[in-house]
Amino acid sequence: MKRYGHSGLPRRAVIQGMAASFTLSLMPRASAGLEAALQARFGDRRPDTGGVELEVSSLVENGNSVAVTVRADPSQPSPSALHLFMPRNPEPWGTSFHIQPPALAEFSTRIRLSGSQDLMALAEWSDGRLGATAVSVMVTLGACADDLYGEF
Amino acid sequence: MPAAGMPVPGRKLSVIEMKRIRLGRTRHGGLLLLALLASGAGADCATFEIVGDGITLPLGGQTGNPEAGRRVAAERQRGDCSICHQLPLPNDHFHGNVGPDLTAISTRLTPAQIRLRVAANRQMNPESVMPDYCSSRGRHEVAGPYAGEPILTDQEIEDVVAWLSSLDGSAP
Amino acid sequence: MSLSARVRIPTEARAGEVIEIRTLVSHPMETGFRVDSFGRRVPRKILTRFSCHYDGREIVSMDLRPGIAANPYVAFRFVADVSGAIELRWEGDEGEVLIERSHLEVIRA
Amino acid sequence: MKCWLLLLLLATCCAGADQPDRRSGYSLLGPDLRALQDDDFANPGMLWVDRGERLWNAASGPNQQSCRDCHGDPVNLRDLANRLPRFDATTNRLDNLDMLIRQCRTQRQQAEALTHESEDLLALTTLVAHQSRGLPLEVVVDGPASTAFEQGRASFERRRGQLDLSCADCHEKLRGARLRGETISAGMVNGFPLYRLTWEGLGSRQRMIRWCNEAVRAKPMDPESQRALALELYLAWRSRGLALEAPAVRR
Repeated sequence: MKRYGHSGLPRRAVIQGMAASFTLSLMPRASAGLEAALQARFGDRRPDTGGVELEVSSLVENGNSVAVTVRADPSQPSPSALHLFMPRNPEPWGTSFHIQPPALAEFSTRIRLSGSQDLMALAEWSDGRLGATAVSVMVTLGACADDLYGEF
Repeated sequence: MPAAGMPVPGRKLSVIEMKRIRLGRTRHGGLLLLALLASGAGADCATFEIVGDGITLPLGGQTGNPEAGRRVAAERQRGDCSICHQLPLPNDHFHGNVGPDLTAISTRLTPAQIRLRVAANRQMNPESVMPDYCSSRGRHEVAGPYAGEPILTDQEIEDVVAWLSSLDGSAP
Repeated sequence: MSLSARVRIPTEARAGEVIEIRTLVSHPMETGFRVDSFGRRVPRKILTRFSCHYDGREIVSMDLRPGIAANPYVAFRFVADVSGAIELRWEGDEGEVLIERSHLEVIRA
Repeated sequence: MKCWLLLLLLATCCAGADQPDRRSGYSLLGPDLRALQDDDFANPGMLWVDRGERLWNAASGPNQQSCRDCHGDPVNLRDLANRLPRFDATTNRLDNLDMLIRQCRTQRQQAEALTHESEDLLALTTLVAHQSRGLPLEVVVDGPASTAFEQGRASFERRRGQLDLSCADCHEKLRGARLRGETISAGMVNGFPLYRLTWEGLGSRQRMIRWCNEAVRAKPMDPESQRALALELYLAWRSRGLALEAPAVRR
């Protein structure tokens, strides 16, 4: 049987989300776009801190393709979905990953970032509870650049 | 190393010789230069005179506006100065280090010296990678929309000179 | 480039073993936010959904948005519990569908 | 954050310090993009290799011939891409990989021509170049190729475009310096065809030359002109000895 690497993603700086008493209003650079995107998906529900991990490089070379892994805290019951938001992108809602057993609450993908920002990952449990974490990412070259001459 | 066999305006002239040369907008005004350098024809910005290592008089008699200069310097399709230089443009996270740090340039250079370095840097140093922003002379294979056009207009250069002349290291 | 996928799916596993599926699919994921050299907005063209069926059950589905990089890469894991078909499916906003099928044989100790 | 930048810079400065003049662009990548290039599954350039394999086996033209019918396995063309462009004394001109494949397609298969930089052509060039992965670049620049080689060198050193910059200005004088956040490479071409994140796609050496020309606001070169191929020859010679990486990943 062939076994493959855990995620195939490189070793990289893993930054855990902020410590306790996390609230949206405390999020640096929380944008109106993010608020609207969260409202659209979760209504008035607001996340607690924790229950989800976001793994991403803290310094990104090119925002056109950024490796991320989102996973729920394995010590808790599995959530029904994991969500990823990029608050400063033209569209803050990045992706939602829906999970049914026997799938694990974990996925890896590559995303676009239009500039330096605080990424936000959420776990959503079937009882309606939400958990969140945020990670600050510095982007050397943003995605979505229109002007060729700015793309050196 | 300069690129071999590359015709660069002013290459064979000493700074002292250059002092006497006037660059002209018109072909008539530019005749002397053309004869000396055998460079191609092309539009140019206003007539200016290099005195010492500066250009004393504003190009085309324009008055520079520092605020407009800041915009020209920041705009990617115009000056795009921070691609090579450190500048007080806090909206751009990363600034290049190809050219000197300009955050306090006014403490080192006079407006006349800054003007020469923006407008006609290679008149002073042909091997520099910083092109002449006010000249289209001696250029090769320029893409259609830019053919015969200097990189910046007289007014834009004066605006940039005015802004750079205000930078003393105090701006964020 | 026409829609095609690279997938890495184990074909055998022990019961209870955690299996990883890795996928890469050719697609521009045109965001709809970009402007071409004539100043015209390039229309959005993206894959909108990725899913995995295992032994007839949809165990994973993912909403793909413009913030997913071109040529989308997705990897996820699940516990192998029964032998069965694995079907990976990508759906685009122009109605295009790409399906990759495989079979996982679960060996009981 | 500043610390990270410093570390990144230090890392890039130290990598390949034994050969400062000829350093693969790989040495300028951070850990994430190095890993992406090294991962033969996730490297997006491998999508083109896959597609190239399908095309390799596909019959076309009036005789329903495939590449495989003549060449067998793609691996039989190992040790080709690393030696291109090359001067053909019979036709008295330079050929690069794109042109050889295009000629094969129209003259031997008598099939519809593949257009320059089309996805199908890129797929085939990437497949063939991939076979030579790990082999050193080694082009012939003397004898009958010497005129073209000197033409390529002159082209490399000639300032062009409204911004009046030569290839040498940036990739020799300024290599290692930063344009905004981007470190200027040494202009090595051992990764091509490569997946460039800026393009979100694959490109040939000639596409990179075109991109650089646009960046200095210069007229594009006809990618099949002897002039463009002479420049490619010179670039390949500058990169001599570096291992071919196709499909590489670059920013």
